[in-house]
Amino acid sequence: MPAGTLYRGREGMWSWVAHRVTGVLIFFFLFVHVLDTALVRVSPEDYDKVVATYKTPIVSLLEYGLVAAILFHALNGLRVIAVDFWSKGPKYQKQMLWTVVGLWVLLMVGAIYPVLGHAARVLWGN
Amino acid sequence: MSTPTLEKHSSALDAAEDSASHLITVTLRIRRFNPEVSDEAVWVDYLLDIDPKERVLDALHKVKWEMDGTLTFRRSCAHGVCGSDAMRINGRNRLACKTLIKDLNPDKPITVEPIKGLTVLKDLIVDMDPFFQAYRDVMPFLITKGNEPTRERLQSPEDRARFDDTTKCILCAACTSACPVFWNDGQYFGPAAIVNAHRFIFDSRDEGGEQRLEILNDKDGVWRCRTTFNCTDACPRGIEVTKAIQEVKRALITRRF
Amino acid sequence: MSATDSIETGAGAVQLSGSSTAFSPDHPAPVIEPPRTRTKRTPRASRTNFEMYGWLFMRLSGVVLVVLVLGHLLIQLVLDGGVSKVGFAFVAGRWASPFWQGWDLTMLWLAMLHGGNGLRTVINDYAERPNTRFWLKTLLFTATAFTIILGTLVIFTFDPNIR
Amino acid sequence: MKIHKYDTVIVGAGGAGMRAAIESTKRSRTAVLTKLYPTRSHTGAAQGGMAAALANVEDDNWEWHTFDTIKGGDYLVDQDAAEILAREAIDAVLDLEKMGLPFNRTPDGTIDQRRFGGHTRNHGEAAVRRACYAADRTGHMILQTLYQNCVKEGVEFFNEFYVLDLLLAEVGGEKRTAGVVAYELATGEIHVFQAKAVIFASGGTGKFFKVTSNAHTLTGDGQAAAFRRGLPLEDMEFFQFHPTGIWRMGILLTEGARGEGGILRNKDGERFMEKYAPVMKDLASRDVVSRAIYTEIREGRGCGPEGDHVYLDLTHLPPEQLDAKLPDITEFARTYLGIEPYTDPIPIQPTAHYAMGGIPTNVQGEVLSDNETVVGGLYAAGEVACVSVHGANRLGTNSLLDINVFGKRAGIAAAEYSATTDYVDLPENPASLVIEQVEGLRNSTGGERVAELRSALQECMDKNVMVFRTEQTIKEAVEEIAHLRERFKNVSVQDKGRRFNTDLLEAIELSNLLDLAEVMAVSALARKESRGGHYREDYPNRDDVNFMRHTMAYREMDSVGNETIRLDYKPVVQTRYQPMERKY
Ligand SMILES: Cc1cc2nc3c(=O)[nH]c(=O)nc-3n(C[C@H](O)[C@H](O)[C@H](O)COP(=O)(O)OP(=O)(O)OC[C@H]3O[C@@H](n4cnc5c(N)ncnc54)[C@H](O)[C@@H]3O)c2cc1C
Ligand code: HEM
Ligand code: SF4
Ligand code: F3S
Ligand code: FES
Repeated sequence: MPAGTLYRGREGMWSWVAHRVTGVLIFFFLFVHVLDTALVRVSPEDYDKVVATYKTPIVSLLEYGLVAAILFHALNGLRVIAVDFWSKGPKYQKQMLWTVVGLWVLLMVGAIYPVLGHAARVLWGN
Repeated sequence: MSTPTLEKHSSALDAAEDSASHLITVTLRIRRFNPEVSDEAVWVDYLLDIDPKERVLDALHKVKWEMDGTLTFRRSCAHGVCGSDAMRINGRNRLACKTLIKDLNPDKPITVEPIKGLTVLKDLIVDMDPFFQAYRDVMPFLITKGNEPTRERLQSPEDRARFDDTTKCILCAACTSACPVFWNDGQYFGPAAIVNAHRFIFDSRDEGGEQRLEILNDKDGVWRCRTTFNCTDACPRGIEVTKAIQEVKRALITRRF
Repeated sequence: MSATDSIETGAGAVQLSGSSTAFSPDHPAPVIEPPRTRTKRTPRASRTNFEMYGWLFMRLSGVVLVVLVLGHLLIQLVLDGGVSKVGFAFVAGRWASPFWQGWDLTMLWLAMLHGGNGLRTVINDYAERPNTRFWLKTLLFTATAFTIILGTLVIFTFDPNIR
Repeated sequence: MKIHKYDTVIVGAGGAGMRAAIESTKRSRTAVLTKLYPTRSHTGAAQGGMAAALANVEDDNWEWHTFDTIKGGDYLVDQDAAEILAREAIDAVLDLEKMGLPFNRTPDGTIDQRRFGGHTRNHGEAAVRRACYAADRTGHMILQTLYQNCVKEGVEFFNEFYVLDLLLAEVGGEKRTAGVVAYELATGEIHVFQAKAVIFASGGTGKFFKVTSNAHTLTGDGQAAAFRRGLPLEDMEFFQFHPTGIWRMGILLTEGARGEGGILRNKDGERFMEKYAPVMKDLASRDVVSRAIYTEIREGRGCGPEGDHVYLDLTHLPPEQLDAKLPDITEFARTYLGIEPYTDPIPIQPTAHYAMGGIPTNVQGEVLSDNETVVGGLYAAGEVACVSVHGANRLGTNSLLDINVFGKRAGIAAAEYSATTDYVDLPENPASLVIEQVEGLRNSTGGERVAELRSALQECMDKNVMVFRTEQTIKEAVEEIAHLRERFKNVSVQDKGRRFNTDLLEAIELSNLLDLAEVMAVSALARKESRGGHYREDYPNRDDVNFMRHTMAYREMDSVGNETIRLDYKPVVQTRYQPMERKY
C-alpha cells in the first residue's frame, strides 16, 4: 500500500498498540526465561552463571523495562476485561485508561528502588 | 409563553448570526490517485481562501469547482445523513460535510485522504462493495415466524429504546475503515456490520437473533474486535459502536438477548 | 510520503489526460488494493465456538495471571533482596514445596497458552497470505508446545541434588 | 456499450424506487439503476414523519386526511388520488412496521403519532396527531428498512449508474417504452437496458435553488429525460419552500419541531404566526408560514445584523423532550451554527424543499403523454412524479406517504404489465443521444465552467422565482435562464477521463437543471394567480375560474428548429370537496 498518513487514533487505539507490543515482548521474554530456567536441569553452575549475568546493571535496566511491560499489560488487561463485561465499561474506557496509566506510573516509581537498587549498588557502591 | 432568551443574546448566537465573511487562507493537502494517469498516489496542495465556518466538503467543492475539476469524491446530502463522504481528514475518519474548517487547525495543511482498508478507485473514492457485502452477510432485515398480525406488532417504548442507538447507522463506513483489524484483514466483518446485526438482535420483534449470532461467532466475526474504540471515535452518528459490539459478544456467551 | 505537487489558488486547469506516463483511459493503472477483501466467494468458516472460547480464555487466564505473575515478580524482584538472591539454591528451596511447584506450573501453562493464543491473533491480523499464516502459526505452535513441555519437565523432574 | 435485458427496470433507489422494487422483484425480473448507493438517497434526509390516520393516539380517520391533503394543496389536488393516498396510508405504515421499521411507540406499544402542519381533526377544527415517526429520522428509517427488505428479497441493484435517456418507440400508433440508457460512473461505459416496463423514481429537482434542503444530487434527471423525449411535465411552477431551513445553509429543521411545540419569533420576540393563522398558528401549511416569514423580514422585523431571518425557538421545551424527539436537528444546530438549542433560538429562513410537479401519472403510476393517454410500460412514482396528490402545496409527511403508496402501486402495476407484454424492439443506435451528449462535453473546448453557470442559475432562481414572484421577476428568470442555456453550449469539463468522471456528470446534471428551471419559470409566468406554493404578488388571489387546472408543459421545436416550451392545461379531478377559501 502506498504511503498515507498514520491513522490518528485516540486513547483506545494507542492503548491497544501498547497492549499488543507488551504482550508480544512478554511472550518472547517468557520463552527465553523458560529456556534459561531449564538450565537448572542441566547444571547448577551454568544456571548460576547465567543468573549472575542477570545481576549486571544493564540487565537490571532491561528487567525494569520488563516489569514496566508486564505491569502495563496486566493493568490494561484488567481494563479490557472491564470493557468487555461491565456494561458501562465502554463509556468509561478513557477514564479507566488514565487510571491504569496513573497506577502504572506509581508502581513503576515504587519499583525503582527494588529493581534498580541492586544495579545502583553495583555501580556506585553502597 | 414568553422567551427570556431573546433579550439576552448569547455570544454563540451572535457568532452564528454574524453574516460578514471572514476569509482565511488554508492549505488543503489532498491525496490524489488516478489510475488513468499514474499508478502512484501523490499528495497535492491546494491553497484557498475560505470562511472557517464552512465545511471541509465546501473546501473540496471549491477546489473541484474553481481550481481542479478532476478532483473526485462522493457526496450527496451535505449534512451528515447520507453517509457518502467518509474520508480521512487530518488522519482521522470523518464526514467532510460534518467537519467545519474552524474545528481543524487552519495554520497547518489540512490533509485529506481516502478511508483505509478498501480499494482506492480514484482520489477519495474507494470500492464500497466489500463493505456492503459484509453488511448483507449479517442478514440485516427483520425475521419473524408465524402469522403476520393484522395491525402493527406491539413494542413497548423500553423495548424500542433497547436498540435505538444502532438504528442510527448511515452505512458510511467510517467505523469499519478506522478499525486496525479491518485494515489488515478485510475478511473481518467490521464494526458497521456488527452494528447492523445488533440493531436486529436486540429488536424485541425479531426472531432471527440466533442465526445472526451464529454468523458473528465466525472466525471473522465479533471475536476479532480488539476494543480499540477507533470505530466509536469515528462514528459521525455518535453510535456507541464498541458498546454494541460488546453487547453482541456477551449475548453470544450468555445466549440471552 | 511521496512527492507533493503544489497548486496555488487559481492556478487554472490541470489536464490529467494526455499525461506523459504510460497510463490512459484504455490502459488504466492497477487500482490500489487492500491486503485482502471480502467477496461473495469468501469461504465461510465452520461453525464452532473455538474463537469464543479462545476469547474467554484470554480474559480468565488474564485474571489468574495477574495474581500469579505479579506475585512471582514481587517475590523474585522485590522481597528479601530482590534479584540478587536468585540462584540455584533459591530455586531449589522454592521447588521443594509443592505449592510453589503448582504455582509455577500453572503460571507457565497459563502464560504460554495466553501468550501463544495472543500471538495467534497477532499473526491472523498481520500475515497477509494464507501460506505465511500457516507457517507462522506452525512455528508458533511448535515453540509454544516445546516451551510448555520443557518447562513442565523441568519443574517435575527438578533434582536439588544434581550437584 | 453493453446491452442488458430485464422485465422491469427501476430508475432510482430512494423510497419510491425501493418500495416499487420490493413488489416488482417478487413478480418479475427487475433491475434497479441508481446514481447513488441506495442508502445515500435523499429520502434518508426526511425527518418529521409519515402521515396515516391510524387513530392510535387521537380520534382520526382517513377522510379527514383526504380533506386536509386537498385543502393543503389549495384544491389543485386530484381528489381521487388524494383519497387513495389517505386510505392506503394506513396499510403503508403497517407494511413498513411489519418490514421492521422502528417507529416510536406509545406506552401501549402501538405506533406513536405527532402533530404536523396542516393536519387537522374534522375538517380543520384543530391540529391532530397523525404523523407516525421515528424520532426526527423517519426518512432514514424508511430508507434503511426498505433497503433491508431489498436485501432480503434479493433485489438486483446497479449502483452508481446514471440514467441519462429514456427509450420510447411507436408500436401500432401507441407510444411504448423500450428501455433506458445509463452511464456507469466507475468505468464511463454506456449501458442500454432493454425493458418491458420502466419506473422512474429518481426524486426531486431542488438543486436549481441556492438555499435548499435538497441534496447536491437532486438534479431532476428523470424529469429532464422524459421532457426531452417529448413527454409533458405537470405543474412545475409549484415548488414548496419549507419555512424552517437553517439560515443560509438551507439544512432542514423539521416541522416536527413546531409539532413538538416550537415557536417562530421575529426580532421583537413576537410569535408572529398568530397574526397570519389564528387557529393553526405555527402549524399552518408551509406556503402560508414561509410567506409570513418573508413578510416579517420585508417589514423590518427580521433578526440578526442584516434582518434577514427569523428564529425557531425551542428553548421553552424540556431538554429531555428535545433529546428524545428531535435529537438530529438539535445536533445540526450545534454542528453547523455552534449554538445550543436548549438555550438559544435557531436562526432560520425558508428553504427550497419539494417539487410538487413532475412527470404526470394516473393513480396506477402510469405515465401520461398528454391529458389522458398512457405511455405503455412507463411508470413514475415519488417526487419525480405528479399524480397529483400534492396539488399546489404538499402537506408535511405526505411525501413519505406518497413514495410508499404510489411506489408500491407502480411496482405492482409495472411488474404485471411486463408479465403480459413483449419487449419492444430497441431503436437503432439506442445510445446515440447519450453518446453525443457525453462525448460532446468531453471534447468541448469552450471556456464556460459548470460551477459558474450553476451558481448563476441558483442565484437567479432564489432571487426571482422563490416565495414571492411577479411578472417582472419571472421574466427576468426566463431571460437569464435562456442566456445561461446559451452559455452552456460552451461549457467544457476538465476531467477527460472515463473513471469516476464526476466533473462530466455535474455538467449533464446542470443541463437538466437548466431545462427544468426554464419549464418552471415559463409555467409560473403563465399562471396569473396565487395558489399554494406559487405566490404572485401581482395576482395575490386564487383564481378558480381561469386557473383551477393543471399546467402541462411540452418541449417542442418551432418552425426554425429552436426548442420551445408549449403550455397546455388539464382539468383537476374533483370528487367530494368543493374549493373553499383556505384559512388556517
Ligand atoms: C430534508 C428533507 C426532509 C423531508 N422530510 C419529510 C418528511 O418529514 N415527511 C415527508 O413526508 N416528506 C419529507 N420530505 C420529502 C421526501 O423525503 C422526499 O420527497 C422523498 O423522500 C422523495 O423520495 P424519492 O424516492 O422520490 O426520491 P429520492 O429519495 O430522492 O431518491 C432518488 C433516487 O433516484 C436516484 N436517481 C436520481 N437520478 C438518477 C439518474 N439519473 N439515474 C439513476 N438514478 C437516479 C438516486 O440515486 C436516488 O436513489 C423531506 C425532504 C427533504 C429534502
Ligand atoms: C499479567 C496478567 C495478564 C493479563 C491481565 C492479561 C490480559 C490480556 C487480555 C485481556 C488480553 C486480550 C486482549 C484483547 O483481546 O484485545 C491479552 C492479550 C495478550 N496477552 Fe495478556 N495478559 C496478562 C499476561 C500476559 C502474559 C504473561 C503474556 C505473555 C506470555 C501475555 C501475552 C499476551 C498477548 C501476546 C496478547 C495478544 C495481544 C493482542 O492480540 O493484541 N499476556 N492479555
Ligand atoms: S456505525 Fe457509524 S461509522 Fe459505522 S457505518 Fe454506521 S454510521 Fe458510519
Ligand atoms: S475499531 Fe475495530 S477493534 Fe473493535 S472496537 Fe472498533 S471494531
Ligand atoms: S454528503 Fe451526505 S453524509 Fe456527507
